[in-house]
Amino acid sequence: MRYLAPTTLDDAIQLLSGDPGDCRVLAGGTDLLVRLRSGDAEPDSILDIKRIEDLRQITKEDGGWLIGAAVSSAEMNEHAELKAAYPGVCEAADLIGSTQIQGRCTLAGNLCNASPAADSVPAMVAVRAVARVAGPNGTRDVAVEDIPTGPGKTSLEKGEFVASIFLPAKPDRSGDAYLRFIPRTEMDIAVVGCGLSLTLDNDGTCTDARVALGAVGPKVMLVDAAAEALIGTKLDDAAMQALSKACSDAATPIADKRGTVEFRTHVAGVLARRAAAIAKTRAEG
Amino acid sequence: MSNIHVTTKINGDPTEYLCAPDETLLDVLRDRLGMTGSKEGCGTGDCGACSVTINGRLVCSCLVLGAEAEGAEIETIEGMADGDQLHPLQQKFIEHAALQCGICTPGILVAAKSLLEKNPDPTEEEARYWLAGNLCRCTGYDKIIRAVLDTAADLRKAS
Amino acid sequence: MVQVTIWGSLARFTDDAREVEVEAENLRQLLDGLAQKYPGLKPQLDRGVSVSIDGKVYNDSWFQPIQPDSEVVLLARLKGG
Amino acid sequence: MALDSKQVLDTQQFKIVGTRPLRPDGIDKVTGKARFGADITAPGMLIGKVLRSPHAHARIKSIDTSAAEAIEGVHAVVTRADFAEITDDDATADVLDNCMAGEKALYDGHAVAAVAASSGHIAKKALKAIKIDYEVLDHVTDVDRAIADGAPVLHEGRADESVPEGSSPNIMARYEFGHGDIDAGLAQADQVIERSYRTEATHQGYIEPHACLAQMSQDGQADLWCCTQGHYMVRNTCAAILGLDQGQLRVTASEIGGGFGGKTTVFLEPVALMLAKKSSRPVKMVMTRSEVLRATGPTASSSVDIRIGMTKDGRITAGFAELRYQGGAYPGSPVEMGSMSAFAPYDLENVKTVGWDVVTNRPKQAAYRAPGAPMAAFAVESAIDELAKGLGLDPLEVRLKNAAREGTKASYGPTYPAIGLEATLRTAKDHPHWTAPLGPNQGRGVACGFWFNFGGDTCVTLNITPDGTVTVSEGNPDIGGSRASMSMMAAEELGIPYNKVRTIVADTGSLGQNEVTDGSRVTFAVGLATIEAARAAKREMCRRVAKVWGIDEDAVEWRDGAVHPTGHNAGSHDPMTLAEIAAIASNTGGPIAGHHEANPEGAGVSFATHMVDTEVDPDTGAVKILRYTVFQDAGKAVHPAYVEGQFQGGATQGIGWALNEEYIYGEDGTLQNAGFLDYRIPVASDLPMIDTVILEIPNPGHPYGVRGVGETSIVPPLAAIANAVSEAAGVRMTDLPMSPPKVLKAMQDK
Repeated sequence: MRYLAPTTLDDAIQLLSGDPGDCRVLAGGTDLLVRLRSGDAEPDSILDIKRIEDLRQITKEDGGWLIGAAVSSAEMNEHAELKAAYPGVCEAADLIGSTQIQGRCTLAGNLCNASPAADSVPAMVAVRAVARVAGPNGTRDVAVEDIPTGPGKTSLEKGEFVASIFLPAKPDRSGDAYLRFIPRTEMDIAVVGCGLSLTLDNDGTCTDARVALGAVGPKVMLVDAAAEALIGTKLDDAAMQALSKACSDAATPIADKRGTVEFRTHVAGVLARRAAAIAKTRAEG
Repeated sequence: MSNIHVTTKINGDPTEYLCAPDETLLDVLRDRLGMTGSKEGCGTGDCGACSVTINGRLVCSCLVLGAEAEGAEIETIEGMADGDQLHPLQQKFIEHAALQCGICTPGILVAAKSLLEKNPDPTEEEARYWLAGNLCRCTGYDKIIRAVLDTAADLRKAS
Repeated sequence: MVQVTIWGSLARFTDDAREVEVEAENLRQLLDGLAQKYPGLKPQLDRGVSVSIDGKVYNDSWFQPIQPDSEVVLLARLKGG
Repeated sequence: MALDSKQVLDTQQFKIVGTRPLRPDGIDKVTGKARFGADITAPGMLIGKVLRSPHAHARIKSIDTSAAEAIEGVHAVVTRADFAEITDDDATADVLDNCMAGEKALYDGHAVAAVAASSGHIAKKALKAIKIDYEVLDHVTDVDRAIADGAPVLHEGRADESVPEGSSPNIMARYEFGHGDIDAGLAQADQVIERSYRTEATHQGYIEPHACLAQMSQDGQADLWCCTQGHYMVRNTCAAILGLDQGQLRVTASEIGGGFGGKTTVFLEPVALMLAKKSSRPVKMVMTRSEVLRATGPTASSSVDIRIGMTKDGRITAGFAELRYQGGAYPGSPVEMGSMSAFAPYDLENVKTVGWDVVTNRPKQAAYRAPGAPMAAFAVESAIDELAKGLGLDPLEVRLKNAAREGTKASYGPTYPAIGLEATLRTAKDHPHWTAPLGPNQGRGVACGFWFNFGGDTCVTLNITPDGTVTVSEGNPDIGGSRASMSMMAAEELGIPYNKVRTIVADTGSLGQNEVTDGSRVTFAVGLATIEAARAAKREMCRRVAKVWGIDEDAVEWRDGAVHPTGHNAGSHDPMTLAEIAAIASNTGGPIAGHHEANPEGAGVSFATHMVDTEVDPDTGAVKILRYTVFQDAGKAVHPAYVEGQFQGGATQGIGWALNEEYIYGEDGTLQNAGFLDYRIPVASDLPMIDTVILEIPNPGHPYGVRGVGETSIVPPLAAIANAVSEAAGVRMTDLPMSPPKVLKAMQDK
C-alpha cells in the first residue's frame, strides 16, 4: 500500500486518476480507517488531501460559503460567521461522532462515505448545497443529493473526488436546522435524521422550504411533499402536522439493529416538526 | 509495502520513526515508540481511550495514520505532567477518586485538558458532552465530571 | 443428628423430603453423610454446594463445627463476578 | 473477649479506615505509566491472532493449515488437535472448548484456529490462508425458542440429573428453591399478578480488551502476563489444559482495565501458551473490541414468569418465579443465583422459584457483577411495584412492610442475621429525593436488590522492612482501588501512617492460592487476611521487644504503633516503635513478617435500595435519567470514595442494561453489534450525577465490619428504572432494554 500526500489540487487529481489500482481519498479518515482496520477496505493507495492548503479553507463565495474538503467539523463550528449563516449544517457536522471525531471528520467525507445515515447530508441537501467535484476533466458542480447513489456508493467517476462543498447564499429571513434521533445522547449513528430549511416573507408566510431525511431510505431523501406542506402557510399546527405526515409517508426505512420500520417512519415526522420549529425561529431572527 | 519515514514532535521531543502506510498513530505510539499510555479500547473511534492532540486538536489516535503526523506536534498523556509536577487535572483525578481501573483515564485526561483549554468555565452539561466520546465503565462518570469541574474552578481562581 | 434443609429440586433424591437428618459434627461429615445416605445427591455435591450454618454461608471449610441444633441449609454453590 | 463482637464493631474507632487517602497506583494511572494487559512486551515476541467461526453453529469437518504454515514469518499454527482432551473435568473441558472449538463451532466468533507470526500483518494474512470445511447447522439464540420442540440441539446428553425426563435437550439443569405453599398463599391475596419479563444479554463492557503475553521453555517452565481478575485461576486452568505443573507456570497479573466478572475465566491464555510452546518464542495476543463482544463474557439473557399475591394492605402472601436463563453454548448460566436471590429481600411465608439453565448458540456467558440477580430482581421488583400501585399503596411502604430483617427465613432457606435492607428503605423514604416534585412525562421508580458475597482462598504476606516501613503482598488483582484499602487496613492495624505501607499484587510464584477477584470478596477476605497478617507481625514484634527488655511476653502490649510495657512486673521501659524494632530485627532473630493464609467464610449478605427519576419523550420513546440515588449497606466503608464509586458504577451499568445495551443477533445467528458504536454503553452525557448514601451496618464476620459492596449495586437498577419509565410512559415495561422503539410502541399500543 502507498500513502500519498500531495500539496496541490492538480497533483492530487493526477495521482488519483493515474493510480492503476484502488486509490482512496483520505480526508478526516474517520470512516476510512475503520474500514482499513476491519479489512472492509484494502486499497492499493491512500491519497491524503489534508496537505492541500486550498482544501483547508472556509471562504466566502458569491454570498455563500465554500468549505474545503479537508476542513473538519470542529473548524466549521469554530467559524462564527459560517455558524451564524448555516447553523443547521454546522450543528449537523457537530453531531458526527465524538469531540475527537469532530476534530477530524469533514462534510465531504461524510458525503462520500455515502451512508444513508450521514448526519451532515440531509442538512446540506436542505440548504441546496453543491459538491464541487474535481477530476481529470476539470471541476463540475453536483447537487449534494446526487452524490450518493446508495449505501456506500457514489456517482463520482474514476479519478474524481469532492474538493469542496458550496453552501449557496440564502435569502433574508431564512433558517435551517438539523435534528436526528439516536438512542443515547451522543456517539450513535442517526436512526433518523432531518435537515430542513425555510424562508419566510415579512408577514411570516413560508415562501420556500426544503426538507431532507436521512436513514429512512437507501440514500438521503429530499421530500418535496414535505416542503409543499409548509410553503404558503404560516407554519401553524395544521402545516406542521401536514409536514409530519408527509415525512412519515415518504420514509421507506429498513428495520435493523438501530430501529424498526415503524419507529423510523414515525420519528421522521416528529423530527421534521421539531426541526421546522427551530428553523422558523431562526428565520424570524 | 515500504515504510514511511516521519519526522514529528511528540510532547515537545523531536521524534522520527518509520511506519507502514496503513499503520495508525496509536500503533506507532504504542508499538514503535513504547508510549503505551494511550490505550486501545476499540480501534474504531468509539471509546476515546487513545485520545491525543495533534497540533492542539483532540483526536482519536486510532483514527489517524502514523504517516499523517509528519511535521505535526503531538501531545499524549505521557507529556501531560511537567516533570514531577502533575497537571492539575491529574492531581484532581486522584483526589476525587475519579478512576477505578484506570484504563480510560489517560484518554479522559487528554480530552479534559483539551476542554479546559478551549472552555475554562464549562458547565456540567458541556463537560459531559465534550467527554461523551470517552467511555468509562467503572465510575458512572460522576467523580470524573466533578474532578474536571473542580479543576476548572481552581484554574480560574489561579489565573 | 443435624437437620439439613435441601433445595427443592434435590428432593427427588431424598424421597421428596426437604428436611433430612444426618449424623455430623462438622461440614465434612455433613457432606459425606448426605452423599452416603442419599447417593442421588452425590453428583450435585461433587459439582459443589454452599452451606449455610446458622445464617453464615460456607463454601469449603470441612472442619466448620455444626451443633445438633444448628440451622443448616444447602445452597447452590455461590458464584460471583 | 469482654465485649461481644457486635459491640466491638459498633464502637470501634478508626484512625485511617473511613478516610479518603490518595490511592497508591494513582500517579501511574494518571500519567500513562501503569502497565495494562496490552502494554507488556518481551524480546523476540511474536504476535498471535485467532481465527473465528463466521457461523452460529457448524460442524468442523476439516481444517487445513498448511498454506498458513508456509507463509514466511509464520511460526506456529494451533488448532484443537494440539490440545489433549480433558475427560475428567467437564467444567475445564468446556473452558478449553470455548478457547478453541472441537467438533463444532457453537457460536458466531467461536475460536477455531490461531497463528503466531513475526508481525500482526503476517498473522492476519495467515488466518486468511487457513481453510476450514464447515457443515453449517441450524442454530438458535433465543432462550424460549431453544427449549421449544424441534429446536436445534447443541449437545446431546449434557443435562444433569436435576432435569426431568422428556425435557428439551437444550436444558442443562433445573433448580427449585423456596418454602410454604404458593397456591394457599395466592388464595389469601386480594390481588394476584401474573406477568412475564425478558432481559437481553449484556456485556461487562470493560474498556480493556483481553490481552496476554506467554512464553514457555522446553523444560516446561512457563510465564504468562495477562489482565485477569484472578491470575491463580489462570494458572490453574492453563496448567490443566496444557498439562503443566501448576508450580512451573508463573502468572503475573498486569493492571486490569475493568472486569466486572468478565475476566474470571480464560480465553486467549491457553492458546497463547500453546503458540509459545510450538514456536519456542514469546507470543503476545490482544483481542479487538469485536472479538471481545463476539467471543467473551456476555451475561445470560432471561425470560421470567412471575406470580405474586398481595393483600389490600400490601402484605405479600405468595411469590412464585419461573426463570429461564440462556448462558450461551455451555452449561452454567447463573440461573440458580437468580432463583436464590429473586425474593431474597422479602419476608415471605410462601415462596418458590424454579430455574432452568438453557444452552443456545451464543458465546459462553461469563459472570457479570452479581451474576443472575439483576434479571430476577427486575421481574420481582417490577411485579411488586405494579401490585402496589394497582392497590394504591406506596411502593416503598409495601417494601418496608415485607422487608426481610434479622430472624427472617430467607427465600433461599437460611435465617438472616442482622441485615441492612430495612435501613436502606427507611433512609430512602426520609431522603429528599423521595418527595421531590416531578414534571410531566416524568416518573419515579424504586427497587431493592440483594447479593450474597463470599470469601474464598486468600493469602497475604506483610513484611516489615529494615527502615520500619511495610510491604503487603496480596494475590488479587486490584480492580478498583483495593491496594489503597489494604494499605489502609494494614496501617490502621499497625498504627503507622498510610503512606508507610505499600501493597503489591504478587505473582503466582510468590503466594499460595488466591480465589479470583470476584464475589465482592477482596475488601472483605483480603482485608481480613491483611489485618490478621499485621496482627501476626505485631505479635512477633512484641516477642522481640520482650526479649530486649528481658521481660515476659505477656508483660508487653502493642498500642499506637509501638510496644509498651504493661502490668505491674513489666518495669519501666520507653515504648519501642515499629521502626525501632525493625532497625534491630537482625539482632533479635532476623527479619519480621506476618502472614495469613485462610479461606474466610461468612462474608455477609448485602442489600440496596435504588431510587430513580426518568423522563420519557412521548413522541419518540427516548428515556432520560434525571436523578439517581443509591442507598446501600457497606458494613464498614474502608475508603468511602471507592465505595461510592462502586455504587455509582453498578448503578450506571444497570442503567445501560435497562435502556440501551443488548446483544442483537441476526437471522443468521451472527452478532449484529460487535462494537462500541452499536453496543451502547452509557456515555457521560446520558447521565446525571449518581448520588449515594452509604449505610454502615457492621458485618460480624470481619474484624472491622466490612461487607462486600461491589456487586449489589447492579441488582436494583433494572427494576427501579423500569418502574420509573412505566410510570412516566403510563404503560408497564416488561422487556429490556427499554430502547426507544420499544417504549414508543408500548405507548402507542396502550
